[in-house]
Amino acid sequence: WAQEAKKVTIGVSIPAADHGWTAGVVFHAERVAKLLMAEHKGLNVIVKTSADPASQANAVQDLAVQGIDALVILPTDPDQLVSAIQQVKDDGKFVALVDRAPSVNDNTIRDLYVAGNNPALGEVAGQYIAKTTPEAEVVIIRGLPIPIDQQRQDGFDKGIEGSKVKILDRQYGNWSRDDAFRVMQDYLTKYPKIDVVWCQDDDMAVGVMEAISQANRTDIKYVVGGAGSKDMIKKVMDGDKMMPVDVLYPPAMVATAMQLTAGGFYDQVPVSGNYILDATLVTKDNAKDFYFPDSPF
Amino acid sequence: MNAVATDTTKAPRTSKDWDMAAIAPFVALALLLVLGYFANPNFVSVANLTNVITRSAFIAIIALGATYVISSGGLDLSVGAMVAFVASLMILFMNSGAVADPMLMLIAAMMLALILGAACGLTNGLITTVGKIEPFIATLGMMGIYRGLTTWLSQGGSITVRDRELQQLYRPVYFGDVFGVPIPIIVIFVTAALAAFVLYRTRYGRHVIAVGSNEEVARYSGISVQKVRTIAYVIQGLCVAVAVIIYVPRLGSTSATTGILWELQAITAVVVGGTALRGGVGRIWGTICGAFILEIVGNIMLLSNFVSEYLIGAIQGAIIIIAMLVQRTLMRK
Amino acid sequence: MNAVATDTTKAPRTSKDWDMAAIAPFVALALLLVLGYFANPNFVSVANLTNVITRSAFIAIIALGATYVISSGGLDLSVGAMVAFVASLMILFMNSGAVADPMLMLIAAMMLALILGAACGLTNGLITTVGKIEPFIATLGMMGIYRGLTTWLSQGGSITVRDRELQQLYRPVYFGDVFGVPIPIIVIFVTAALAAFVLYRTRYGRHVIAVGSNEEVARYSGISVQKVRTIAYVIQGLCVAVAVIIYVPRLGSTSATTGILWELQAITAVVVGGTALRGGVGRIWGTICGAFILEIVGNIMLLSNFVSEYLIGAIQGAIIIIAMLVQRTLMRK
Amino acid sequence: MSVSAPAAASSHAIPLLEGAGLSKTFGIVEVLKDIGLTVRAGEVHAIIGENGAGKSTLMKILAGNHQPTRGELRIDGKPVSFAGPVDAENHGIVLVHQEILLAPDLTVAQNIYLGRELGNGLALDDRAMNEGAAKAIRELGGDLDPNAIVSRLSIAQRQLVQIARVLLVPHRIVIFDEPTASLTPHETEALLKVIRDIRAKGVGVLYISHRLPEVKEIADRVTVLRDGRLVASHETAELQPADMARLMVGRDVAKLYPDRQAAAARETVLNVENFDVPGYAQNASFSLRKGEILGFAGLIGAGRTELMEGLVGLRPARGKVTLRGHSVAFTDVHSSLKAGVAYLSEDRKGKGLLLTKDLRTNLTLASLGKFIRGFQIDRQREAQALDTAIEEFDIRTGTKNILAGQLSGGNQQKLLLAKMMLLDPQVVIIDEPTRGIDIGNKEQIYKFIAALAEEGRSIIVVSSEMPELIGICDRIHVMRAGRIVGEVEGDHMNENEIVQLATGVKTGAGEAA
Ligand SMILES: Nc1ncnc2c1ncn2[C@@H]1O[C@H](COP(=O)(O)OP(=O)(O)OP(=O)(O)O)[C@@H](O)[C@H]1O
Ligand SMILES: Nc1ncnc2c1ncn2[C@@H]1O[C@H](COP(=O)(O)OP(=O)(O)OP(=O)(O)O)[C@@H](O)[C@H]1O
Ligand SMILES: [Mg+2]
Ligand SMILES: [Mg+2]
Repeated sequence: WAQEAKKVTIGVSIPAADHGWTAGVVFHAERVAKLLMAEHKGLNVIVKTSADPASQANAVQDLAVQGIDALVILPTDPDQLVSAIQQVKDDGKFVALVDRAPSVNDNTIRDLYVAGNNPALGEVAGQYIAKTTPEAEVVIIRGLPIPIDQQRQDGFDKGIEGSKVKILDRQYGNWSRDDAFRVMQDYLTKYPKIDVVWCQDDDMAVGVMEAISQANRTDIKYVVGGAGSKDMIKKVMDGDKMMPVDVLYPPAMVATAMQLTAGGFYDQVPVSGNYILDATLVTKDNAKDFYFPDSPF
Repeated sequence: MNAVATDTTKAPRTSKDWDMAAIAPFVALALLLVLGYFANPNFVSVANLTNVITRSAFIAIIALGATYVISSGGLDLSVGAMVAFVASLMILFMNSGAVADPMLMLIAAMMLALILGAACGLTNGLITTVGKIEPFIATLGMMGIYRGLTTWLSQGGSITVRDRELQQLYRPVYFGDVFGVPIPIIVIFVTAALAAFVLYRTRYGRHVIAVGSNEEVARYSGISVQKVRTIAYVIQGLCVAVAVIIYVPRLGSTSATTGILWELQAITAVVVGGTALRGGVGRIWGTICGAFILEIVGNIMLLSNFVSEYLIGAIQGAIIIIAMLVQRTLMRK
Repeated sequence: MNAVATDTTKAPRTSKDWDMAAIAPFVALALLLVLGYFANPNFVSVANLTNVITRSAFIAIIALGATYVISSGGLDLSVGAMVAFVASLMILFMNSGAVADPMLMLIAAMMLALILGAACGLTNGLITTVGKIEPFIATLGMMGIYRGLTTWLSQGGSITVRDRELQQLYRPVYFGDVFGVPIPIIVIFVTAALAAFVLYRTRYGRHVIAVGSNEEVARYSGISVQKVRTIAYVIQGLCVAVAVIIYVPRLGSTSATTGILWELQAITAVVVGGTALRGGVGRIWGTICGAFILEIVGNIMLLSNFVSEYLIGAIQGAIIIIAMLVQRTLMRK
Repeated sequence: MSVSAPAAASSHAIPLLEGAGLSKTFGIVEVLKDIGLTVRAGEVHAIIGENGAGKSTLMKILAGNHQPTRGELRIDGKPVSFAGPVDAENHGIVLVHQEILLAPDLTVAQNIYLGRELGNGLALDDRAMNEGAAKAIRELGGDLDPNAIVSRLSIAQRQLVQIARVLLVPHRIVIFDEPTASLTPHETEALLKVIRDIRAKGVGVLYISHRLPEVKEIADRVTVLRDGRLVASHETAELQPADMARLMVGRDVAKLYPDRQAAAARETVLNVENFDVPGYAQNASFSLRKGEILGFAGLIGAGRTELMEGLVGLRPARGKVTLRGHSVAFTDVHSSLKAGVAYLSEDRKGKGLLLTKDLRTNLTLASLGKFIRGFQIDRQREAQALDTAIEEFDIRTGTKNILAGQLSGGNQQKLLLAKMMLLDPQVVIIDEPTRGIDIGNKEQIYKFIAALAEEGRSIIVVSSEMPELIGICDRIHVMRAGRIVGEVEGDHMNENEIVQLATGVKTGAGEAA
């Protein structure tokens, strides 16, 4: 039990809560930080959020200055943070990388990789659409022009490969409800017939649904979102026709990484390698398993 | 005799010149409408134009306030964050269930929004006038504060109107119409008419222009420069509140990202409308026109099929610059 | 007429008065250092302070250019987008393999960055001066253009230096040091010294201040206002390029979101440093101090563990306002 | 209107500069009509005329600031046209503007050398420029720190800087547009000496002033403009100031100052005791009676302006002020105006008028309350007020749709006067009421001030022109270095007495207080 009092500091660097999903990340990181510290006496977990890659690089530096033993990082943009992470790793600290992988993602830069699967998020949505409505005409609302968005797009294209699903348009909605509302309104003006909307994020789905309901258009069969916000999961659970499924991309993955990291220090289990979480398709049947009513997301 | 700080060369020759300046934004708008028609004939459909004008309401109404602040010689960069802050508090109040009757609750919430907007505006005003901090920095700081408080209130997530009934009752404020004219459009024009009346017809409006054109002259004429400027910020706050009141029923929710960059859009609308950033000139109808132009540019981009989605931002930027060049050319005639 | 001596007992105050204004930002910085010490003793460690100053390099260097633009009476909101644009092109060039030898390639890439920066600055300058569009709007439009082009270049993703060897060769430009002083810090001070020399000691610098102080007077004095302003924008572009040159080795990659809001930070640094936004005053060392203040505020927030991260933005905003109030109070003495 | 032929050429040499058939139209208003004018080497040629006669416009044409609508310029007999002021300077023609054109954020030396900085190689030689500037100012009788920031200088000091700046340009012709309007006698004297010096070097000088004795003293020839036409041109020797006045105004200006009976001992309206404006005026005590005109004399920097600004709440101040028996402490102009105390700034462009707004807006700015009906400003009543003011104050302008900044200097002063009188104040403080005003208008303004006093209002006149104070005031306080050092009344109201008090040669009763 001597190890229980062992002093360990884990730094957690995550994106600022600037939209629903990242808010979920922050929520889970904070929640688990408290849990872990209560569980292990000597453990100190410092959670820091940053708005963009440059300031996240700063935050990583600042965490290093405080003397951490391990870094758990969910990078805003992995390629831009490689150097900063590398420095920590080179100092001999334990590094757990969450969610977003840089182009070079091997043992030289991290010990542990816990990942959601961005390409899979797109792919699962694509496959679902291809299977349910094989000849659908689809409009897409993208996020912001950053790599994870691109990965989801590529995944989606892969998912519909070989089907007759036709992509009418793809525009940026900036992961914002208001922008998604605006883009959807214009899609509705532009295309007299739309079968399916894929907006790869549940926040944007809110704006999309309002725009559709305002236009009283009946041609749209359904909307596919992503990430698994409580509101959308609820809709799926309730059997909302417009929102038959959601693709999971749980913000709780950061918590998993933190638990694994702490486990490495206290439980003497060697922790390393890849833990890829599924991009589970949430349907009416399994929705209740993913419904957390008190999460902010 | 002291003309050290004044520059009269760029002053318009006679009042005639101003007319051209006032018309220029409308000409730019007309050109844009033509352009839109060629990009996609759907563009000129009533449905589309109604959509576009309706959703320009937020920026248009906020920009009306910005016209006051700017023509009095100030600047407010915090309005976008203020929208998020006021909207969050308003929804939290609606969720609190403090008033049982939905209708009364709605009215109380709107009142609250107006009071909060005025209070935020007052804070901005006092910091720049009494605190004597450059408006740019003062309101940038306040932007951080309002945005930070909103993030904290929402715990980074979103704040949603919980009561379904209340939401249904409130919805028509954005989605409803009167004789086919959507309510937000009515709100735009009523607010603008009021703003134009106050700016052009009342003593306070005259004082705003005086303070913006030469603070010292205003002071020597017995005008309280600080009071006039502070009130301009309060008006800006009230306009933000009005925008919030029609914003909240649209999605029934807000988040920490609500209103990001709206301040830049509002200022752009004001300048595109012909109000000079150095103060002393205010064009209410130009501002409204500027807000329409901004929204229409985005709309045309989306409706046209020529532009890669990656380049939309670039084309929007280019169109704004071209619109300003058209204005300048017209004004030099 | 009677010849009598002018009463000079109350000779006007001289440049001495300005000293307080020049010192104020440094006082604010000192107070902040003390505050930082209490927040976390690690704060004053050499390692931490070196880190902080090193990473303030981007904003500091960009803000030097902004000092020129602002004191000449302009404004540039496009610098953040310009960083992304120039950096993207620079990396694309490095990835093109146009030059075989890594060292030569590196030098060529840096040259290219400088040329691109100057060209972007020139574009901004010409649009505001020859096109006679308000700098606020003109550079907001250019911001959209640069950012849009970057999105297009990166096809919505990020652009990364592919050649590992080149990346390793380049790394020391950000991470290396000379006698223990990190290279970015050296770059800050060399650039600032150069900027100070040009602004305070050369004819061009004098003309920048004159143009910002009173355009008409400058014109009457035979100074080409447009040329002076345009060159100021070119200097801003060059500063952006220098910032890019030390930015790229740090992360080895850029994306369309690189440099978002840096323009506001640069302008804040300039104003916190004591340069007035109306033009006519330029404080190079104050600007550097302002950039340090901004970075240190963020650093203290991160190091102290009292503040909920939701509130960081709010506290930062509040600290900037307080810093400005401290300055104003000092200056009124 | 008799147009006498230009004075017989005393020199047969080709004139340095010649303007022939010069006309200028702004919009639809023709402000100069067919002017022919010559400047010879080594002469001072004065241009006089009423406010708005077109003097400044003519000078701006000669110096390349304006293009003539018609007509031709010739230098050494050869036709030229100037692309701009710098082009004219390259031809050796320099202009001291009526308005002050300096960069407020630069120092004295930096302004003087702006656009032609001295330097060795890359770096500027600030030492040489500071020395050069100090020397140039000294030659003009001033004493200024070359490192002083211009925005902190008084108007007179700025005027000196502006003159020094122009004289440093290599020149063949120097045009002075009312250079002495804001200068004190001492500096005026020094300037006139400088002008004589450059004349002796063969430079041609064009000189504009409303101070006719000064014109008589310095000019070799005098040309008179009226309503944009050249009405006369004479050798100075042929004219007395009274003749000049007649030619300018078109009638005799026999008596400049109105007759006034000495006001009987009436009740005190305003009483000021131990009033301090920190940094500018100390321990000022004086009182003002109903219907009285009280003068304030002093040298530049004596602190008169600041004392008055402190009084009406424009500057932080302390002391005991009683208005009609009630103790008052004004913290802003609003409260002083409400109490019926109005102050007219000496700085009409910087503090008096909104130069980029029209006449109507300017006229009613301080008294908008009177034009409110319901919630609205009654524009019709505003327009009527403007018509009345134009008539009553004889504001000369081609069109009412002009911006205040486009009025001639003197007409701006009249507009400012009209603006403040709309407030119907009981106590009127007028700072430099006739700075830059032509003689005919001066007469009107004096009459007007006297009439105000007659109506029972009390008036304070701050002025640097002693004859004016002596001509219209009942009593004069003299200030020196921020203190009231004496009071002159009745027979003691003469220049000698005032100057002695102002310079500290003699100390008066006030000092004892
Ligand atoms: N830019 C302009 N636009 C329109 N009218 C103008 C302009 N500049 C001058 N004027 C008009 O031209 C006339 C002559 O003005 P000018 O300044 O030449 O008079 P002045 O003789 O110098 O008078 P003062 O003695 O008051 O200085 C005035 O009626 C004035 O209003
Ligand atoms: N903006 C300013 N900042 C600092 N000092 C000033 C400023 N303006 C004027 N002063 C100084 O205040 C003093 C008094 O000013 P001023 O010359 O206006 O006095 P005055 O008695 O009104 O004289 P006059 O009316 O003849 O100009 C002078 O020493 C002047 O230099
Ligand atoms: Mg004149
Ligand atoms: Mg004075």
